[in-house]
Amino acid sequence: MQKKNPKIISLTEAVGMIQDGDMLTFSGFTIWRRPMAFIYELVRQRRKDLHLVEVNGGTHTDILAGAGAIKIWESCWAGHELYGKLAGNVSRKAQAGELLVEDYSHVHMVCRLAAGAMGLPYMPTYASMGTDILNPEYDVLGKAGLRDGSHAKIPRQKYRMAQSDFYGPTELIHIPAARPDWCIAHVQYVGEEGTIRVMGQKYSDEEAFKAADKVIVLAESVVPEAMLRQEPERNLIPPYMVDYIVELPWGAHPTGVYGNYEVDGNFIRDFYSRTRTQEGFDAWAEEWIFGVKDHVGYLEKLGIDRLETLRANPGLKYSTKVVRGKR
Amino acid sequence: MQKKNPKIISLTEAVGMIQDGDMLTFSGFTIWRRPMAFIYELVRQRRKDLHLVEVNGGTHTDILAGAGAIKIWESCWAGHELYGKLAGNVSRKAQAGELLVEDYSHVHMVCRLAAGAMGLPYMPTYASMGTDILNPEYDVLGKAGLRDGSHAKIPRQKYRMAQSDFYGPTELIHIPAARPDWCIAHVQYVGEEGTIRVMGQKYSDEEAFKAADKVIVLAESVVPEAMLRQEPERNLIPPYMVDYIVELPWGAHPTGVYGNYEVDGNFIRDFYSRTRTQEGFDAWAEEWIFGVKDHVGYLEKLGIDRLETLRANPGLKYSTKVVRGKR
Amino acid sequence: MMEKQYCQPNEYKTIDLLAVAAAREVNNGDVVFAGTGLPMLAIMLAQNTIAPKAVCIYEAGTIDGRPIHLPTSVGDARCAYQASVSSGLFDVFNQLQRGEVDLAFLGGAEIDKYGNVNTTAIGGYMPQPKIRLTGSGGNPDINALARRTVFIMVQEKRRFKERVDYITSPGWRIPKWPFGEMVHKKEVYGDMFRGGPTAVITNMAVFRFDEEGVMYLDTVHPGFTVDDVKNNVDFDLNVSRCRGTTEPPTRQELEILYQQIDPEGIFLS
Amino acid sequence: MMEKQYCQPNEYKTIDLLAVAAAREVNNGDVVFAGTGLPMLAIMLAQNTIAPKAVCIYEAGTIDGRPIHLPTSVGDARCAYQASVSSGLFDVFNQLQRGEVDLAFLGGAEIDKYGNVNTTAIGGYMPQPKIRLTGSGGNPDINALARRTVFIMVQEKRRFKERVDYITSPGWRIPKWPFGEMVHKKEVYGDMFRGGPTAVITNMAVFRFDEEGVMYLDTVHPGFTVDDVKNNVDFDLNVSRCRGTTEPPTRQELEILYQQIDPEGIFLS
Repeated sequence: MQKKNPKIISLTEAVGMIQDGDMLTFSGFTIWRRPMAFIYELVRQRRKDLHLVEVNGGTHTDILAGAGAIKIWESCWAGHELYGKLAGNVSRKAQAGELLVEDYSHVHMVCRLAAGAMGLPYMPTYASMGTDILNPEYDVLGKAGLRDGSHAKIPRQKYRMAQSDFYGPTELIHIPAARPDWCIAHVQYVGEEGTIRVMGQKYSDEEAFKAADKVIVLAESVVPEAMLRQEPERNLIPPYMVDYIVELPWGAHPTGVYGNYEVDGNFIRDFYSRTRTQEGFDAWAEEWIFGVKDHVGYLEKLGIDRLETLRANPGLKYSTKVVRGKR
Repeated sequence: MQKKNPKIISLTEAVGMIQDGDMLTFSGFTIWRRPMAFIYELVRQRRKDLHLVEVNGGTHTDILAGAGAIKIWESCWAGHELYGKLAGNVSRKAQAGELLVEDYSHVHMVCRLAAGAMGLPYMPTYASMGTDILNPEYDVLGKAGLRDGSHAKIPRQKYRMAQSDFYGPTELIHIPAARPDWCIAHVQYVGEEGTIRVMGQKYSDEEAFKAADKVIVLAESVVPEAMLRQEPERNLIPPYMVDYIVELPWGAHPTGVYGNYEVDGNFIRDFYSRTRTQEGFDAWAEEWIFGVKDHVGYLEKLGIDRLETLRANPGLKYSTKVVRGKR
Repeated sequence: MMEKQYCQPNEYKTIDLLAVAAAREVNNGDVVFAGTGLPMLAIMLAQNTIAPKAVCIYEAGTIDGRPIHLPTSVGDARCAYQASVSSGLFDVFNQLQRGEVDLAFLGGAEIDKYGNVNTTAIGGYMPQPKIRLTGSGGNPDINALARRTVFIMVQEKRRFKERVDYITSPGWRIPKWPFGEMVHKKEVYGDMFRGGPTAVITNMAVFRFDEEGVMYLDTVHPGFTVDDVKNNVDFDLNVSRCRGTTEPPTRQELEILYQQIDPEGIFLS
Repeated sequence: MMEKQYCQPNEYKTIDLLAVAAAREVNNGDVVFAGTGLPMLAIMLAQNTIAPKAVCIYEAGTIDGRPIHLPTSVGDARCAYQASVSSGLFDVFNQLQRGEVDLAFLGGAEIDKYGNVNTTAIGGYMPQPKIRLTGSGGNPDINALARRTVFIMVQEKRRFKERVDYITSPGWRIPKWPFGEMVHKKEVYGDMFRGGPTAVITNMAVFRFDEEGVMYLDTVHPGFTVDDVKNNVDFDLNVSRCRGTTEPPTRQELEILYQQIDPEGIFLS
């Protein structure tokens, strides 16, 4: 689709483009390679009524939930892995009926974004049939009256049963596409013109990027385009699929970035334990979001020693300096 | 699926496992990275009644057609690019009614293999609607009585119309999966344990590999597994999806291999011009297939100078020594 | 900017004019699908002249390559040189379906007045054709789902037909299956309708399509007459909208084509 | 081969036994999906003992990694160390659907006698649950499409229920939608039926499933009685097929777990 090359802008400007009510998806997986600086700034700019459609959630989701920024969350999982066994803020808001949670499975969510990425209205799959995920009584957006076709981003059905007899009779399901307004991603490398390279696991980034109407990328490094183009088979996304670039080292902290830095487990554990109540969340946000001026302020508060401990060993792609266990 | 690591075997042994009537698909694209040595040996071993299901055809298809080895060809295109404007043998056999040609489009064929790779009975698509590809009167396998469900690899319908109203009413088609008995591939690198890395364009290799029941890989080089595993994000296929490996430098000649060698345009042009008749094909095959003992004999007949001229420049990934144009 | 210096008819070859006319169909910033041969010359010429921001996708899986040696096929290693992404067909065709492609250059053996194109078979299809051609490739997929397509063809009466022998690639009026009634493309594609053939460029003329999707004569190449064109079309061609003569190549365009894009003489021999 | 030296109950922790019992479910050559924590210990122990050819897939997208430092999540960079392929979820889940996965280790908050598992919500679901859990993740996808699954859980009466509050992951008898009648898994999955839960390993016992897909007691861990187990199950548990005591860990297994796999004490603190 005819586009200009992506613009390199500031984080404040990037977040400024998100409207209340927009549908968002993200790069990464649970507590890995999440666009955390963007999440903090969304809270700082007090964005609300967001509609998240993501393959899975993590610390970023829980922060947005705690801040009351999410209205609808369509996904399959939220937690902090080893550092908090569930997403306390998501749970609290869901239990209070302040957050609409539409449950799918991992495969369903990947299918939703893959279908969006492929320009299809749905993907077929056999995954997670015979579960309450498909219970018609548990169609949360349907029961909330949001499946009447008046919401451009909400499908009229949560899913559909389907049959095929190409190779004998079989029954499967169709999972509706998702086409988020925005994909907000954090990656290792973006070329000056916008080519994106992701190292290590790609999670469901390709589907997230390609499903979205517009893409904002935070990059550990903006590098010469020609360097990435020397090995084009290693790149994931061409410039015309990227709208805005923000160069932001450590922008995924406290989540981890393959080859760059480790998950900051202590940070997440502290977040989890302090934010089980709304008061706790508010105090935490006061300290770590509103209490710092910007991303640099946040990094200064973390301190150089903490960051250097998290920095990945260039051979192993993860840190060898972090104390992880108890022996 | 529980499997042993792939075995490294000889080309003769590898071809010996293919049965008359088997369904085959291949790596590559038109005249690039085709498993040509395997094709020659199929002809040498006089395999017949093959059922080809491939995203597109090329010189390899035309050789098999000329040798009378193909019974059914499901694809969308066959030719020799710049070196022969159509696949003369495919055309001759098709015109004589000696070859069943089931026409799909490029997207349809990719969908067929992608669905097979994903374990789905079909993929939805909007591609090539409103064409004679979908004309029910032109359902060649159907008209030949092969869609009665008694052929495990032939779907009961060529395609199906489908509707969706997830996001307003829309009409599309379902293209049936293909699950070939074999994928025969040629790649640059295979690790000793079977990990596969493809450099440059991957064409539709991933779908071809993953759709097939069994995989035979010809490799320019079998390399230390640890070398490939140093950068796992660059690899395409894990060992448990590979059954047999044949190390065979120049095994794709006269087709080209990114980073290794150029398409041998003169060779293909000569093939094309000499094989427009069956007699011509037979004479050509006598010279280049039956007249050489094996792959080494074939390379010796080509000669070192010819091969070295085709060898790729390591910086550019293609040869700078081949005379390509007329100025 | 240098003043345009137009060439005289004896100063260029037909293929030069075809490449130049095709290049002029590219808008700056277009994402363009191009096939082997003339389409490659056209997109590269456009990128070197009026559309420096145009992006070229080759269907074998390279995106925005910047070849320093002209590729001889879309699968050529040269297509990947300084490409943004080298992936495969599934990726680029999914992008096409998603709506990323603005323009495509395509070819064909036969075309009809609605822009339906045949690259599959001449002289019947079942039980077997008189002449089997290469087949569809990605032609119908791209023609179906790109916003605009431009066909580059040879002008012969037998190729410009009332009705093609086999509709490989969908024009503006196409069969709606299962019954095959001919309808406007919109009725088949519904919400996925994005456009269709916008120009046919031959060795004699440029054709376009009217509001009903019927082909009409737009411009005639220097050295040919409207009657020449009519005599090489097998259906009743609308010539009433003819705008005159096709703009010939400029010296600058030829220099770029011959010196920069195809100095080896692969297509421009 | 060294003679097995079994540990006494006071020589190992519960988590050690869980890891060892789970590892013993792996057949050599199995393609195994594993999640964070105990499943990682189990698959690595198996690879170091009875199943050196087992291949591990982590759902975040690494295939056959050979970590030299224990990953703390399936998205961890350590999972990719010397992996065969590092791709993403779409790839590995498509492989799962295609039938590449033999075995998976899964967990859950609640399980019922048919092996249905809940990881979503406790105490109702609509309009909102009393307790919202993490949600499904890939648990139901993997449980649906792998040949065999093994659940590792905490043994508590409130977790082993006649009927779970929400069926996140499909056991042997599951609702067939749109009406929700409970049927055998075969009736829902048809030709795609490949198997289901084959074992549940808890801190007290190992359970398996009979021909009807009903859970029964297979072995009781050293130090526990059949009654202990019955008292911690909220449905009428079949104990008639109990084979006796669970094989305890060997010294060799513990050495591998503590010295090779988790020397840092991440899970084995």
